Amino acid sequence: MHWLLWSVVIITVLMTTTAWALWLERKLAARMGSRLGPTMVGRHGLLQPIADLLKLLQKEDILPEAADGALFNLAPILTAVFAIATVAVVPFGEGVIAADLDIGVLWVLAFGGLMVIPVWMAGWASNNKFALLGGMRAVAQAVSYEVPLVLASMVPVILAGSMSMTDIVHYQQQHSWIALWPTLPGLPAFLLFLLASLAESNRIPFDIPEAESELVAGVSTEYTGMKFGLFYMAEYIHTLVSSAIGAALFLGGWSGPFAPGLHWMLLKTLGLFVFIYVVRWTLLRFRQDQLMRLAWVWLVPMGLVLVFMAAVVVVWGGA
Amino acid sequence: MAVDETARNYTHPLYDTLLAAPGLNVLAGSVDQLLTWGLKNSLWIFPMATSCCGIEFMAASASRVDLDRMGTIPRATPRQADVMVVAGTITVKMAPRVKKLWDQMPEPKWCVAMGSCAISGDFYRDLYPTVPGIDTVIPVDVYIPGCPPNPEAVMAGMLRLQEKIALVRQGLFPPHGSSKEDRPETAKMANPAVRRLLDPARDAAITAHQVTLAGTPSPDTVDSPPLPVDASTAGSADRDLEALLRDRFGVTEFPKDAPPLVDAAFHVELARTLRDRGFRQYVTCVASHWPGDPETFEVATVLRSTGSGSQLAAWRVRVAAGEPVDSLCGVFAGADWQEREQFDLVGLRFAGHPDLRRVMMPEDYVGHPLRRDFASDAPCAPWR
Amino acid sequence: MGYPLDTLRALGVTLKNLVRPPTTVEYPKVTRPRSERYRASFALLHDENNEELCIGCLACERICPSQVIAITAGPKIQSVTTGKKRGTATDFTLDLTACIFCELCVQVCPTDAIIMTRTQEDPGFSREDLVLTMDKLYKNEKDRPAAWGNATKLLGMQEQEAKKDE
Amino acid sequence: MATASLAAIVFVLISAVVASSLVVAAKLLRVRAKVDSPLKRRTYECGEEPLGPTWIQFHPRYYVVALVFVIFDLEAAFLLPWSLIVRELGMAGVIEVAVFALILMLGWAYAVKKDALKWQ
Amino acid sequence: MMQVAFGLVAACLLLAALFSIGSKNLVHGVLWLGATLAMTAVLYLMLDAPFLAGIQLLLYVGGVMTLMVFGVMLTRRHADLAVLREQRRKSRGAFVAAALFGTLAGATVTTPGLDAPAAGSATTVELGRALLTEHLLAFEVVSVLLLGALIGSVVLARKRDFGATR
Amino acid sequence: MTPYLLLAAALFCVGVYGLLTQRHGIGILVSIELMVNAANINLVTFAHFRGGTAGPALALFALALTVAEVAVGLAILLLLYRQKGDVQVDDAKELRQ
Amino acid sequence: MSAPQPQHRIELAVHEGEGDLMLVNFGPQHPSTHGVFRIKLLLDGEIVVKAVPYPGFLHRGVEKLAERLTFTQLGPIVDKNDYIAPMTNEQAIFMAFEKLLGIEVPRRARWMRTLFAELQRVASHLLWLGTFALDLGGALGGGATVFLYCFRERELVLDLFEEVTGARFHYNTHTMGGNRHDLPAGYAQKVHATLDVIAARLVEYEHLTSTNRIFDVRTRGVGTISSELALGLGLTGPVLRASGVDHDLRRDAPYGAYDEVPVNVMTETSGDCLARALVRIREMTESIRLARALIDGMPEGPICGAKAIKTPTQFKAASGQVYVGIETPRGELGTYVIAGGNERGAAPYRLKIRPPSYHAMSVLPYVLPGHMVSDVVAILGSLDPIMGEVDR
Repeated sequence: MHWLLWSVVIITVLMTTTAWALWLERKLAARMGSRLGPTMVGRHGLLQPIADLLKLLQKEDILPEAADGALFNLAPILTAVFAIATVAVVPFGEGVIAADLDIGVLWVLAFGGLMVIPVWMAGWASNNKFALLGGMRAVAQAVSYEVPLVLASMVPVILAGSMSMTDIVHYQQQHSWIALWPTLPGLPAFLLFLLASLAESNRIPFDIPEAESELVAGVSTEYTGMKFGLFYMAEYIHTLVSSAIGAALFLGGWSGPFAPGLHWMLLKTLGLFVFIYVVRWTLLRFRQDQLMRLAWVWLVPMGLVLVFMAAVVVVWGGA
Repeated sequence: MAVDETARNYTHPLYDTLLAAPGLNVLAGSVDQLLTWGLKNSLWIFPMATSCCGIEFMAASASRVDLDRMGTIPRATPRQADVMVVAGTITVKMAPRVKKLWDQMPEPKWCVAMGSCAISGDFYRDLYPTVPGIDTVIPVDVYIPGCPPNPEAVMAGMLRLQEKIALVRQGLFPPHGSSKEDRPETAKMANPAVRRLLDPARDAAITAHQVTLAGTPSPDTVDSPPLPVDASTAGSADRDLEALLRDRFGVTEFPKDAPPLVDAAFHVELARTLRDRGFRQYVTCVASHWPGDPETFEVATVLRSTGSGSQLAAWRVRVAAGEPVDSLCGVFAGADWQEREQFDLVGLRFAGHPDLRRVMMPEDYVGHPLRRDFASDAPCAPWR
Repeated sequence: MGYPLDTLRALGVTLKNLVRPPTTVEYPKVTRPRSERYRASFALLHDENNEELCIGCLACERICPSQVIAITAGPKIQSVTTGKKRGTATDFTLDLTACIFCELCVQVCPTDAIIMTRTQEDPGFSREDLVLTMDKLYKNEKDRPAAWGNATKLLGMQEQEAKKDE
Repeated sequence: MATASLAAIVFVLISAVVASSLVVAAKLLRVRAKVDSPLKRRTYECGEEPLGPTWIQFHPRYYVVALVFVIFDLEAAFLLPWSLIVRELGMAGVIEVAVFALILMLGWAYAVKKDALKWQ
Repeated sequence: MMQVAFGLVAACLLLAALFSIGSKNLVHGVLWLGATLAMTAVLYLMLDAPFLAGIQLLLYVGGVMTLMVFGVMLTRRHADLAVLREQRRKSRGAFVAAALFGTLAGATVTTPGLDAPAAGSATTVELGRALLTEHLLAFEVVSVLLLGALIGSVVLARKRDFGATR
Repeated sequence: MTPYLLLAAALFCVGVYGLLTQRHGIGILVSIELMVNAANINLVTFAHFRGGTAGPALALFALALTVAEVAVGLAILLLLYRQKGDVQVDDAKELRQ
Repeated sequence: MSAPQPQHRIELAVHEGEGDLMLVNFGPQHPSTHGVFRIKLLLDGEIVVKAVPYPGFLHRGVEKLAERLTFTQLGPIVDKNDYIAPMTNEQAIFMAFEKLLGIEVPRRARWMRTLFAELQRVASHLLWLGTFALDLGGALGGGATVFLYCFRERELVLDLFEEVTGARFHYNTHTMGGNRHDLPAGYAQKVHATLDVIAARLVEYEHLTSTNRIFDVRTRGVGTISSELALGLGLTGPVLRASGVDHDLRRDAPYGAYDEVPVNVMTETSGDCLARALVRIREMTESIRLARALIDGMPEGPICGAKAIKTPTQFKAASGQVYVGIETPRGELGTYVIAGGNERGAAPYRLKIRPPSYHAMSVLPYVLPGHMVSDVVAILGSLDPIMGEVDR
């Protein structure tokens, strides 16, 4: 039953990490803008996420009269569930995994794709135009980038000959990080994966669905209190989990010298997370049609080419 | 530990239950402290930034003062905000919207009035379009003086709000003991007559007005503005304006200190002529009301030639009250909004204007405030 | 330049700023030094003999564009020090709720009685908290550092050379 | 049923419990307004009353995006089993799959040429 | 233990299916269909077919659902989504469905040899091998089918698209 | 094995019921989805209990078919809606002619 | 990319079954309307079919106030109109009053006013760049970072103003006939130090915005305004210059010290958002150059050519009509004064302020149709509207 233990541990750690990842992001963003970020709530503002959580828990719950109540209330929960559930197949160390499914990569992709449903649900159920536009944009963007994401993640699968994340990490332990070698499908595939993950988790330059300068707050425009909190949390969980998956698929997961595997995995995850946020606080955003064009015209064929390149590498290397 | 229920518009069921249960007072106390701490330290701001103070509010969020240090995040939607910072003048056209956005914020919520305009309406306070202080519309918790308050003062105001939140939860608010009305300063205030109308009757009136306004949302029926006229035939600026006016438009007097007065019949023709002679930029038009006998209106139009040695061309036309002036919309696209504004404020009609609606004042406003016979302190507020 | 290079260049800028020291001044803990002329609130002054300088001439009340000053002129009294007759103000209110801090009242004061101070008033819980009554104004003389300007200096600055021409 | 599958299902259940527990906690802790304004539950639209319906009929072009996505997702679903046995099938497999992909890319080329994937 | 789990999943699945048919609101109906499909994925996991479960989630719940949701949004003003249904058709439908279920259930229960122990599902590797060897032709034909669907739908949906483009 | 088959049968019948009662085009598509799903459950069940790769392979192909069916079905509904302004299938019998 | 001419009446060919149009309120309270401004948008999907702007949510009646207040009192009042560039507001109104009253402004005061105006232009354009980036990049992204940088440097300029006037924002430093505050000792060094910092940082902003590909694709070809439309609508300032009209009052109708310190006018031809952005960014460099030249050549002498303000009714004009336009960061800020207000003529009879932003906003119905919702934000931001000025 150690998997049950790991499940509980992983979820707990994920939730707490998310809270302080939020803090980390605020601090990082602040420092990038010559500011200090939270300093007054607890030492270095470390208690800020707790205060936010307590505040959100107390806020009044408003259900707009024109909204579809059931879907409106269900959407944030589903968003959080799908965001958390993705992490089930991510190995954080040798055996440190909640469910070592041999279709790990597929599980990740499937849940990533599912995220579309609650987001659209939230947008539609709010009966708010900004939310609806945000929801439509979110769906269009997520489905567009799902295809490159699938194709990019197929590269490690082909190289390792397995969909299990543990196997992929093992493969990288024996050979090398896929992002490094074979460089040709490896590095571009990693970048493609990163790009598609950014888009899937709605991060700049792909944050069109919640583009607050246009759509006020996107799908979450009508949400108050903890329901909004769940969206907010899910967003960060999604980014964290995407970083973890990227680390496992392309950066060798827990493999690394000197220190225990868990440290390496967390370090790589955090590194990717910070990278995503540094990019977020640096770039402006694209327009929706430009994004879609980028995905369909460039990234999809590029993904296919990478997949076949990986296959050729495997066939020739194996022969 | 008595909580002053009058100070807030919400109940806290869990806390109330704990308080009611025997022997749980201590627990209730610590839970309350924790919850209050949470409320205090996570104040998400809904910036109701309308004017100058909004810029200083932005400066307060920027790097030098950095409101984020105390955990504030500006939210664009009222649904996720805790504090409405009213930064800037609130007009009667805007006030119902502010009230509505305030209503749309979830409890517990607070309001900070930032700067003179939000507090009292500033020097605009007794003018026709301005609300004399946002506290006549929604309850305000903290007043930050200044015009605009500097960013540090905004921070001070937010810290003061934290203080107040704690005081309210401990039942120590209002701190003065006596009610607001008894305070001697009241009598000395620049505009003491305007009180926060906390009475529910008035809130209901405002709300009812909005609900009726909201009753008929209809797609806009107004057409898009006319296509701009192609002025590509324009030549170079004519320097001999006086000769032109004298020869073609029969102007005889050229006052030293004012633009020449042209017969109203020539208004459009003159504009077109000047445009073709290089005065292609529409600068402005000014209508003025001259009561007396006979009551007249005057419109001064200013055009400009562009580029090196730019020159102004200005003239006036005068019409009797009640008569319209020909619209220049057919000559200059810019005349559209300018003439609308003059119509709205001065009450002069423009013949041939495609879209002569109010532009500054609310659609249902009656009167034209820039007429000389409109008292400069006549209040106007359709919802008042 | 393509997207990747542009992105790297932009990242270069933000990362450079990441290592620059932040410009934040931690306000309640540290107060940023203000310029000498900084004007934030008001004070009424006493002269060196501790006599109130305000003579109740209403010049500031008249010039105030925002009409926030209300003065009740008192009876003429004989000055203790100079022995001359002078006016007084029995009440002086400056309502900060509508003040625009334009410094005109300071400029027109014939006796340099009203000046501005360099620290701002605290935010209040009610409009009444922001009314500067006579007591508060005289209290500000002691509590708050004075700004550079008073009527003499301001007028001197503006009329110094102009007088020469006359 | 494999342990891993069971673990995965249980994991989803646990995450559901965690997510809903937050909502339940909020239900317990949140405040209730004493006086309710009728405007509170109106849809937010920049402070104005909402104009016209929100749930309008959307333009068909949105549908094309979803459609192309599903088709490509399906393609991926067919590629995945192959990706595990690339080594085993060798070049022949690569070519077979390449033909499969190329045929689909014809459709892609058509859609791109017709600008069907443009978001408006 | 296993039986209880199956019972729960089966109950959820059937309920969701019923709701998806019976829901008055079309959007709800489609979302209930999503729930049905998700429960089916759980069933696949219980049947040791994790690959199909994953595909079910990815394609059906993530993909087809999106498609149908979009379909709902563009075939009809979804402000009034109530699905028309006549009482007569309802009872007739119920009768036919019940009869069909009776037949099917009867056949299933009476068929011998259905209680054989599980032989174990095919792994994904085996599936891939089968697809690219035994079912190669079908595999390639699928691509043609999808091509047809793609082009057909693009043609249908883009027809009479109107201006306002850049 | 029996309970799985019974479940599939029940699901299929729900689909049939829906097919017979729904008049809205999308409702009919939903019903068809349910029926295909029931068939897929059967395929997977048999594959699980009897072994072999035919079951999952067939299920995969069924998936592909369903996707194509939904895609084209919705597109046709769309066309219908353009012509009729409605998607009540009974009213659009002329499509068959 | 669209042809450089205004997109106007788009036929509302709504076919049955082709999708409804959606009517959306954009504002009055919206993060990207730069204050309180409302646009009713008719959307086809995400494309704007029709846009109807509604200004007036900040109409505060300054022009009515001018009937009541005297010439001397109006200085601090007009500060609040264009609250991004209060210095130029004061300058504009006092220049009109001085022309009306025939008051000569000493040379030093003219140079000081010009120096302030150029510094104000830098501050104003910095704020514009920050908020424009905010529109394009969002408050939770790169836009916010650019915004923070711009505000950081804007604070430096405000510090310079505070040094002279004692106020950060609404200075009331111009007065009838000159300036109220003289430059403090050592001011030139401070100005140079500040401008050094800003000039160096401008390159950084360009890396984040104007020379970045994402900025480019978001702004190029978006919101194109032709020169004819721009002239006809009375657009001025950077918006006009971006449309290819080489017109700048500082050069073409010099006032202040501009006849002694020549100005290089920045123009672009394409008339889109990118052109407007580039014009403003280049104007910042030019203004820095001008400010340096002005502070270096600052003449000695009196700073005020009239008696300092002592009473409200000090200055009187019973008749006359005067129009004076100056080039503020947003374009031609005009003041039309008709004298003879109060019985003794101490107040204007009618004051009309011609705000460049009001004209700029009137272009919206012409350029918005055909663009996407995201572009609405970009176009609005590129016009650099200040609602205090639009509505007064």
